Amino acid sequence: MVPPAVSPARRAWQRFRRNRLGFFSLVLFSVMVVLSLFAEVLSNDKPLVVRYEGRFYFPLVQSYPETTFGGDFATPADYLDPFIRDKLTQGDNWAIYPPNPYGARTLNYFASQPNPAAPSSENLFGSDDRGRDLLAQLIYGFRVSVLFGLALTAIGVVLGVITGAIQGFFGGKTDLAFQRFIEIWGSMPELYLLIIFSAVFAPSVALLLVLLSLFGWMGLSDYVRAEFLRNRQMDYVRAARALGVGNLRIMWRHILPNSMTPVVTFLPFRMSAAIMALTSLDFLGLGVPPGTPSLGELLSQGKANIDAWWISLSTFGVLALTLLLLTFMGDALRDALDPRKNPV
Amino acid sequence: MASYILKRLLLMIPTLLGVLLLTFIVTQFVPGGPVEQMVAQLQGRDAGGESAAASGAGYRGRQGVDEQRIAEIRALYGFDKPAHERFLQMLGRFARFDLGTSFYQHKAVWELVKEKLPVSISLGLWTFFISYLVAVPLGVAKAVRAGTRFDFATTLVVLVGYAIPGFVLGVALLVIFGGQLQWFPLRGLTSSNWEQLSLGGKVVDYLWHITLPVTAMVFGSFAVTTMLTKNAFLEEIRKQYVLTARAKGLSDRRVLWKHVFRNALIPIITGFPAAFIGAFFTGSLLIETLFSLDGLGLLSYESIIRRDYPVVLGTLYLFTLIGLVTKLISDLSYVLVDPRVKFD
Amino acid sequence: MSRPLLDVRRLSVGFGGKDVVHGIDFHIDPGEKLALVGESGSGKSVTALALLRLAQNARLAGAALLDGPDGPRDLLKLSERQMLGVRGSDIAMIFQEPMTALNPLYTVGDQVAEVIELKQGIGAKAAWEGAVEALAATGIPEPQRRAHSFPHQLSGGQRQRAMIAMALACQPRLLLADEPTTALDVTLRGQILDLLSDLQRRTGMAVLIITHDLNLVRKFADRVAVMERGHLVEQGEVASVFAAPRHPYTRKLIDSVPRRDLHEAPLADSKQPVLKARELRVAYPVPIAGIKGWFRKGEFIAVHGAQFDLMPGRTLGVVGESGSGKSTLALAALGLVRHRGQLEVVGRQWTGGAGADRPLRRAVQVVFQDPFSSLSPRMTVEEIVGEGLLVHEPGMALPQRRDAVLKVLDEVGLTEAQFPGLLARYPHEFSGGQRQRLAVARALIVQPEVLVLDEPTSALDVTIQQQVLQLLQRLQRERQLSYLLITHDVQVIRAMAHDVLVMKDGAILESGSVDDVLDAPQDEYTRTLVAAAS
Amino acid sequence: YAQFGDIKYPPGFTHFDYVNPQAPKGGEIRMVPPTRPTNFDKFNPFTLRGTAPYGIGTLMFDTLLVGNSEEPTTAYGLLAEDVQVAPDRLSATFRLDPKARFHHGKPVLAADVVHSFRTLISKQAAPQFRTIYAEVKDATAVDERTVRFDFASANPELPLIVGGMPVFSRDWGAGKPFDQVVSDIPIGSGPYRIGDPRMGRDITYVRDPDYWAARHPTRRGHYNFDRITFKIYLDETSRFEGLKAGEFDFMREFISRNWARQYTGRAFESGELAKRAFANQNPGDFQGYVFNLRSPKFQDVRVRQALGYAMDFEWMNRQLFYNLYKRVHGYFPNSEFHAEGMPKPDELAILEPLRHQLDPRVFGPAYISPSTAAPHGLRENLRKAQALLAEAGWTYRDGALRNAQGEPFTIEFLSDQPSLVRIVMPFEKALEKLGIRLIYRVVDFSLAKQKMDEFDFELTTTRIPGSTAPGSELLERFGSEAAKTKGSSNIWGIADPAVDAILQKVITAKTRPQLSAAMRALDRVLTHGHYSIPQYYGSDFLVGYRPRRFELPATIPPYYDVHNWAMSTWWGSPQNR
Ligand SMILES: Nc1ncnc2c1ncn2[C@@H]1O[C@H](COP(=O)(O)OP(=O)(O)OP(=O)(O)O)[C@@H](O)[C@H]1O
Ligand SMILES: Nc1ncnc2c1ncn2[C@@H]1O[C@H](COP(=O)(O)OP(=O)(O)OP(=O)(O)O)[C@@H](O)[C@H]1O
Ligand SMILES: [Mg+2]
Ligand SMILES: [Mg+2]
Repeated sequence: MVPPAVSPARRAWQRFRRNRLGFFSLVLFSVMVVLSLFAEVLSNDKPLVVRYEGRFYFPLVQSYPETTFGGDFATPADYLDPFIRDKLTQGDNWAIYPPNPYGARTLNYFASQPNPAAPSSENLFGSDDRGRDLLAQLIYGFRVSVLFGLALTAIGVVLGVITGAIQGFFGGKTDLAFQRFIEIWGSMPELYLLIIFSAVFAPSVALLLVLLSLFGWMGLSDYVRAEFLRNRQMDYVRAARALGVGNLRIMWRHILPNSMTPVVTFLPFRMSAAIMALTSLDFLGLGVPPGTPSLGELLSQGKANIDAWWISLSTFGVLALTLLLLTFMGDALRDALDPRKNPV
Repeated sequence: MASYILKRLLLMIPTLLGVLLLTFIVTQFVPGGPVEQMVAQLQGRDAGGESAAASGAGYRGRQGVDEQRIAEIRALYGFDKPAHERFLQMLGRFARFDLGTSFYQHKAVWELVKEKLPVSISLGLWTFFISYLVAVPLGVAKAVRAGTRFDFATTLVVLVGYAIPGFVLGVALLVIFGGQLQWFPLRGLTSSNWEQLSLGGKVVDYLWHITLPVTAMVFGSFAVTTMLTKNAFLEEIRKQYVLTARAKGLSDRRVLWKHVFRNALIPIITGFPAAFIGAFFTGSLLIETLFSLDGLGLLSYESIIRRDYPVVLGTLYLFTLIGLVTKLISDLSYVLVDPRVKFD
Repeated sequence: MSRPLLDVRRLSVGFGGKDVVHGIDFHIDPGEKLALVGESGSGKSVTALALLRLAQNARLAGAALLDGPDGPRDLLKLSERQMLGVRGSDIAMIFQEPMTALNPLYTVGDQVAEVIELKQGIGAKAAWEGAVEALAATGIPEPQRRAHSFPHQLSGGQRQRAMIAMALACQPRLLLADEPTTALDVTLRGQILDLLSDLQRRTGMAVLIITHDLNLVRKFADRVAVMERGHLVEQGEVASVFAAPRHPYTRKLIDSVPRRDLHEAPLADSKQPVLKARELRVAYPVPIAGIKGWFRKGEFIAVHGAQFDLMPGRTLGVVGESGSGKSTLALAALGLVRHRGQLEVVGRQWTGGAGADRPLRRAVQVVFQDPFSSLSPRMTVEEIVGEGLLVHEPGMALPQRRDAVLKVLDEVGLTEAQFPGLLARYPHEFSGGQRQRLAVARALIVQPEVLVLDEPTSALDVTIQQQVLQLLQRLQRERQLSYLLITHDVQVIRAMAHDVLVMKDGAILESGSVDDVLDAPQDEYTRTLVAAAS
Repeated sequence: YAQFGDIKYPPGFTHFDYVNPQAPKGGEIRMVPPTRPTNFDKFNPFTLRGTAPYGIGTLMFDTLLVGNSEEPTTAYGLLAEDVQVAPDRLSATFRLDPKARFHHGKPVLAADVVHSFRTLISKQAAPQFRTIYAEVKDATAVDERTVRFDFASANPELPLIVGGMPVFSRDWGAGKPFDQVVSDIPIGSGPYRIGDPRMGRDITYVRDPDYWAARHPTRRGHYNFDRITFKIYLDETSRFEGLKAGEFDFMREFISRNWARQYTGRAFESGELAKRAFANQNPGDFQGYVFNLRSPKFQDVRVRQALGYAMDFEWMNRQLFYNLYKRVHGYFPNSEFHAEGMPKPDELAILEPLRHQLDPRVFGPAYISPSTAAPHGLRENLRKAQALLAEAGWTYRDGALRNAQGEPFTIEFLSDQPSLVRIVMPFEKALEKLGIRLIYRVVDFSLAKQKMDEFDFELTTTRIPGSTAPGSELLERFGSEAAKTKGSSNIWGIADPAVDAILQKVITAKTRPQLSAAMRALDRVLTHGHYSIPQYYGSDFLVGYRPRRFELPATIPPYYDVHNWAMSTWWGSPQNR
C-alpha cells in the first residue's frame, strides 16, 4: 500500500516531463541560454586563434596590441580592420574567426552597405542602424534579457517571500503596517522614479535591476502572505511549537516549503514579465545604457526603420520565442506541482 | 458593514499621505525642475533630430534668460516658498479635491484628466469587455475539454498573443491595416467631420477608429484571463458538489453554467467592478502615442518628463484614491457574491 | 421473491489502466438495506459512483441491471440522456462530506427545490414549498428559515440532513448513502440513522449504505457486503456474518474493537501530579462588531474553572461534545494559548519565553487530532522525527541523531525493513495509522513525561485505530507515560483512560474514574453521550 | 527699412520677385508641423503656459513691417505705411495704413500697437518678449495712426525688432488679464482666421476673404490656399504612414536615413508623392562636439586638434547619412561669414593688430576639417592624432592613454539624446584606437540643462543656428565675460582677448561688408583654436509632398523656411481647387 519512495521533487519532474511541450521548451530554452552564455566564442570580433609569423596568439583570452601584428597603435588590435586582416593573411599567417565575426559592440566599420544593411553574407541577419551586426546583437541581447530576467525574478522572489512571510507569520499590527507600506510603495509612480533615477545616476544594468527590484516583489509578497496566514494555523506548525521550535525555524523549515506553490507557479511568468519590462523600458529609452545590446532597443530601431524589416522581424522572433518557451514551461511547471495530476 | 467601510476609508488616509509625501520628497530632490524646463524652452533649446538643416531666416531675439526672468518663473510656479509650506498647501487643496493647475498648460488637473478620459475609457473599456467576453467562455471551453487538441491549440494561440508586446503588434497593425491597406484610420478617436455625422455614422466612425488600438491592446490580455478561468473551472469541476448536482440528475450544461460557473468565477466576478472602474483610468503610453490618442498614459508620461509637478501629484492623488476605492469595492463585492465571506 | 431492484454483475471499475474494483457481484431488493463495509480505499465510494456513472475518467465493465416498469435496464449501457432520468429519480445519492457536497453559493432550499422542479416539473414556487417540506421531513428545526440558509450557515448535522432532503426529495427507489454519518457528532449519528430508517419504512425505498462503523451496520442494515481491495469478499445477512465471519478480513474487521489492556497502577499519593490545573481559564480574543471593535477585542471564554490532576503513568480522558473546549484545554496544557489560573506541568509554570520554556516543552508532548495536517508535508521522516532532538539537544551529532530516530521509529513499529528508505520518505507516503505513529514517534523522541493526545484515532479506520491504541497502551506500560487523552469516542475512553473529565461549554461537568463516570453518569449530557455510544 | 541701408525693392513695387502674383486662390494644403508633436490647448501664442497651434503667429497676426525671403536685414511696411528712424537712432516712428483692419472689422490704430507692445512686455506674457524688447524703452501713440518707439540704445537692428512685433486688437480677450486669455480667438489682422474654433489636435486656418492687405505689395501672390491645415501625429511611424495614406500633403523629413530609405514605394513611383530636396542659401547651422576648456586635459590645443582627427565624417556620411550632409569647416557654414582660403585684406586689417596674440596658422589658409577621404583614411588621421597626443604628453601605457601623472584619458560625453549613439559610436571606436575611453552619458533633458548651466561636462555636442544677421549674441557665446557667467552660451569657456577684440568689431560693424570681414576673421581665429570638432550640416530641406495637388512658384528665394514658404507662396493645382 505504500508507494515506492520517490521524492516529491522527482515525481514533479516526472510530471513535468510528461508535459511534452513544456519539456521540449525547457530543453530548447536551456540550449539557447547555454549557447548565449558562450556567446563570446560564437560571435566575436576577436579571432579564436591567430598564427602570425610563426607564433600562435589567442586574442579571445588575451588582448594584443595592434603593434604585435605590425600595426601603428599600442592599443588592442581590431581584427576586422582590413589593414590587420591583410597582415594576418599574408604568407603563412592565418586566423580563425568565430562563426559570426562580430561582438556585441562591434561596429562593422568596414561594411560595404550603409546602415542598416540587409542580410547578406557579410552580416547574416543584416545590421542595425548603427552598423552593428544584428545576429551578434540578438545573441547578446538575448543573454542580457534572460540574465536580467533571472536576476530580477530571483531578487523579486527573495524579497517577496521575506516580506510576505513576515506579514503572514506575525499578522496583526505588523501585517497592518506592512500592508500600508506596500500600498504606499505600490502606488508610487514607478515610471516616474525610473526616469528620475536614471537621470541622477549613471545608467547601468545593475541600477536598473535595483530600481525594478524595488517594485517587483509586491505581487508575490501578497501571495506568500496569504499562504503564510493560512499555513501558520496548521497543526504541524502547532506541533513544531509544541516541540519548542523557534519562530525562524518554523518559518523556514515548516511553513515556507508549503507556501512556495504560488511562487514557483508564477516564476516563469514573472520572468517573462521581467524580460518584457526591460524590453519596454529600452523601447522607451529608459533601459540599459546606450550601446548595450538589448532587444528593446532593437525593437525601437525596428520601429524607426520600418523598411529594415530584418531588424524588427528577427528581434520579434527572438522575443516571442523566448516568452513562449517561458510560458509553456510555466504551464508545465504548474501542472507538475499540482499533486492531483499524479502519474499513477 | 458600514463600520468596516468606514474603517477602510480611514485607513486610506495614511496611505494617501504616505504616497504624496514620498513623491513630493522625490520631486524636491530631482535635479532640473520645471523652472529649468521653462527656461530651456525660452532659450529655444528643444530637442531636434540628427540633422542640422537650416532653421530658417528671420529669427530674432537674443538667447539667454537673465536672473530676473528666472526669479519670475520661479515665483510663478510657487518655488519661492519653502517646501513644507508648499506641501501643506497642496494637502489642503487635495482635501478639498482641488487638484491644482498644470505648470505648462492653462488647465486645472481635473480638466486635463477629464479631457483625456474619453481615450482611456475607450481603450480600457473595450479591451476590458472584449478580453472578458472572449477569455471567459474560452477558458470554460478549455476547462471542459481539458487535455484535448482544442485545449492545446487555443493555448498556443493565446500564449502567442501574450508573447507579442502590444506596441509591436500595434506598429504592425498600423503599418499594414492603416498605412498599406488603408482599411483603418491611423490616429485619433474620431474623424474630423465627426460633428456632422449622423448618430449611426458617429458610432461607426468611432468603432472604426478604435479597432486597431483596441486590437493591439486586447491580444495580450486574453492569456491571463483565459488561463485563470480555465484553472478556476478545473478546480471547481473536481469538487464534490458537482457530483452532487449531477447525481441529482441535472444536465451537464446546467451543472456547468449554474453551479460551477458561479463558484469558479468568484475571483473574476469580484474583481470585475474594480477592473471595470480601473478600465476608465488605464493609460497605455505606447499605444496612445502610436495611434496619436491623447490619453491618460500620455498625460502621465509627459507630466513626468516635463516635471509638471501639479499634474504628477494631482493625478497620483486621484489615481491612488481611485485605486484604493476600487480595492475596497472589490472586497465588498466579494461579500455580495460569496455568502461565506464576512468582514467585521 | 420478486426481481431484485438492482442487480450488479461482475462490475469492474478501472482508472488509467488499473482496476480498483474487480468484478464484484451483488444485488439489492426493493426496500432492502444493504451495508457495504471495508477498509478505506477498498473501492466502496467508487462502486457507488459507478452505479450513477459519475466516476470520472473511469473505465466500467460488467453490468448493473436496474429494474423498472419496462424490465431491467443496464445502467452501464444507458445513454447519457437516459442517465439524467435515472439520476435523482431512480437512484439518489448522499455524499460522504456534506460541506463540500453542497454548492456553497446557493441556499439549501434552492438546491433542494432545484431537484424537485426538475424531477416533478412543477413551478418554482411550488418546488420551494416542496423543498421546505422535504427539509422539515428530515427533522430540521425551523425548516422555513433554514431553507434560506447557505450551507456554511448550517451545522454539520443540518447539512447532512439537507443532503438527505435533497436525495429524498424525489423519492428515489434506491438511495446510495456514502458514509452519511462519519462527519457527525456521536449524538447526531443516531438521529440521522433513525431518520433514514424511518423514511425507508415510509417510502419503501432500498438503501445501500456505505460505512465503516460496524455498530451502525449491526443496528441498521439487513444485509452486509464486505469489500477488500476491490474484491467483494463476503456478503450475507448481518446477523449471520457478524456471528460467523468466514473471510479472515471480515473477522479482523469485526474484532477490531478497542480493548482495555492497561497497567492499572495504584494511585500513589506520594507522587506529584505531572499536570495540575486549578481554576484554569482560557479566553480567545474575538472581534467585536461595530466601531468599538476597532479599539478593543472581545473575549470568548473557551475554558473556565477547569480543575484536574494528572498523575504519572495514568491516563486522563476528556470527553465532551464538539466545541466544548477540549482542544483548548490541551493547548493550554501545552502552553500554546494564554491562560489564567494555575497550571503546573511537572511542578513548573509556562512562562511564555521560548528559552525558558524549553525544558517544559520537553516534558509535555502532543499528538494532534489529524495526523496528516500535523506533519509538515514537505519534510522527510528523519527531519520530522529528528527535529525535537535538534531543538533540545543541539549538540548531538548526526549519526547519533539518526540512530535515535531509527530507534524511536522501531518502538512505534515502523522499521526500515518494512519500509525501504524510511527516513527519506514524506508523510504522504504513509497510511493514516502509520502517520499517526509518526506523530507519536516525534513526540516520544524527546522522552516526555506527559503526552497530550487530541483525538488520536478519530480519523482512522477501525483496524488501524486498534493498532494505535495498542501502541499507546504498550508505551504507557513501558515508559510510565501520562496521557491527557481527548476524544469523543466513549469506547476509546473505556479502553484507555483511568480517569475521565466530561466537558460542556468550557466547563467541567463531571470527573472521576472511568467506571464511576461512565457507568453511573450524573449529568444529563454524559448520559446521552454514553447512550449514543452503546 | 534696412539695417544696413541696402534695399532691393523701391517704393511702389507691386510684388516680390519670387512669388507668382497671378497665383490663383483656393485649395487646401495639409501639413504636419515641424515642431515637437503636442496637441494645442490655447489660441494665445504669447503667454508662457500652454501650447498654441503651429502657424498661428504668422497666419493670424500682421506686423508693422514685414521681411522677405531675399533680404535678411530689410523689411517693408505692412501695417505701417511709413517708418521714420530718428537721426540719433534712438526712436522710430511708424505711420499706420488707414486701410488696415482687424478681423472684427475695426481699424488698426496706434492705440492697438501700443497695447500690443505693453501687453507683450507685461508680466502676463511670456518672458522672452521682455528679453526681445529689452532695449525698447516704450511705445507712444503720437496720434490715432502714428506710433513712436523709443530705444535705449542706438542699435540699428531695433526698428526691425519692433517692426516684427505682432499687433493685435485691444478687444481680444475683452479686458481679461492677458494670461487668462486662453481660448479666446485672437483678433489680429492677418490673412487667415481659425476655421473651427475647437481645441484639440488639428487646426485649420481659413483664408479671410476680406483680408485688408490682400492686394498689398508685400502680400501679393502670397497666401493662396483657402485652407491651411496642420495635423498632429504623436508618433513618427503613424505620421509617415499618414503621408503615404494621403491624410496630408506635405512633410519635412529631418532624418536622412528615413529620407533615403523610406521615401519609396508605390506612391512615390506613381508620382502621387514626390520627395524633393529644396536648396536654399540659409546660413547653415554649426554643429560640432564642444570641449569644455575648463577641464585641464582640453586646455592643450594639440589634444583638441588630435581628437578632431578621430572623427570620421566621411564614414558617417556614407554609412549613416546617405551622403546627404556636408562637412562643417567653420562656425558659420553656408554663409558669407565663412572664411575660406588665405585671409583677405579686410580680414587681415582686423587680424594684423592682434598678430602677437594669435596662432600663426590664423594667417595661413582657412581651417579645413580633417578628411578621411580616399588617400588618407582614418588610420592616417589617427597616426597624426597619436603623434599630437604624444607631443602633448599623452602616451599609451597599461591599457590606456596616460599623461605624465599616469592618469588615463577618459572623456565623458554628455547628452540628453540617446539617439546620438549612432553618431558617437564610430567616434568612440576611433578614440579607443588611440587609447581614450569615451563614456556616453545620457541624462534627461532637465538634468542636462542644469549640468550645462553649471558647465559640468567634458564633451558635448551643440548646434548654433545659422544667422543672417549676427550681433551681440556672439558676445554671449564667445566672449570671455560670458565664459565666467553660469548659464551662458559660452559653454567652451573661450576666454581669448583676441576673440574679444574681434567680437567688438563685429558688434560695431556699420555696413554689411564690415560685418562680414569681422565675422570671417572671427571664424579663422575660432577654428584654429580647435575649440570644437566640427561635424556636419544639411543644407537642403528634405520634403515629401503630393506634387499633383500643388504648383510652385518659378523661383525659389534664397532665405526661407520651407513650411512658411510652402504655405505662403505655393498654390493649389486645378485638381485641388
Ligand atoms: N478519480 C480517480 N482516479 C484514480 N483513482 C481513483 C479515483 N477515485 C478513486 N480512486 C482510487 O480507487 C480506490 C477506491 O477508492 P474509494 O473512494 O472507492 O475508496 P473507499 O472505499 O470509498 O474509501 P473511504 O472509506 O476512504 O472512503 C482508491 O485506491 C482510490 O485511490
Ligand atoms: N482561535 C480561536 N479564537 C476564538 N475562538 C476559538 C478559537 N479556537 C477555538 N475557539 C472556540 O473555542 C471553543 C472551544 O474550542 P475547542 O477547539 O477547544 O473545542 P473542542 O472541544 O476541541 O471541539 P472538537 O471536538 O470539535 O474538536 C469553540 O467554541 C471554538 O469555537
Ligand atoms: Mg469513500
Ligand atoms: Mg478539538
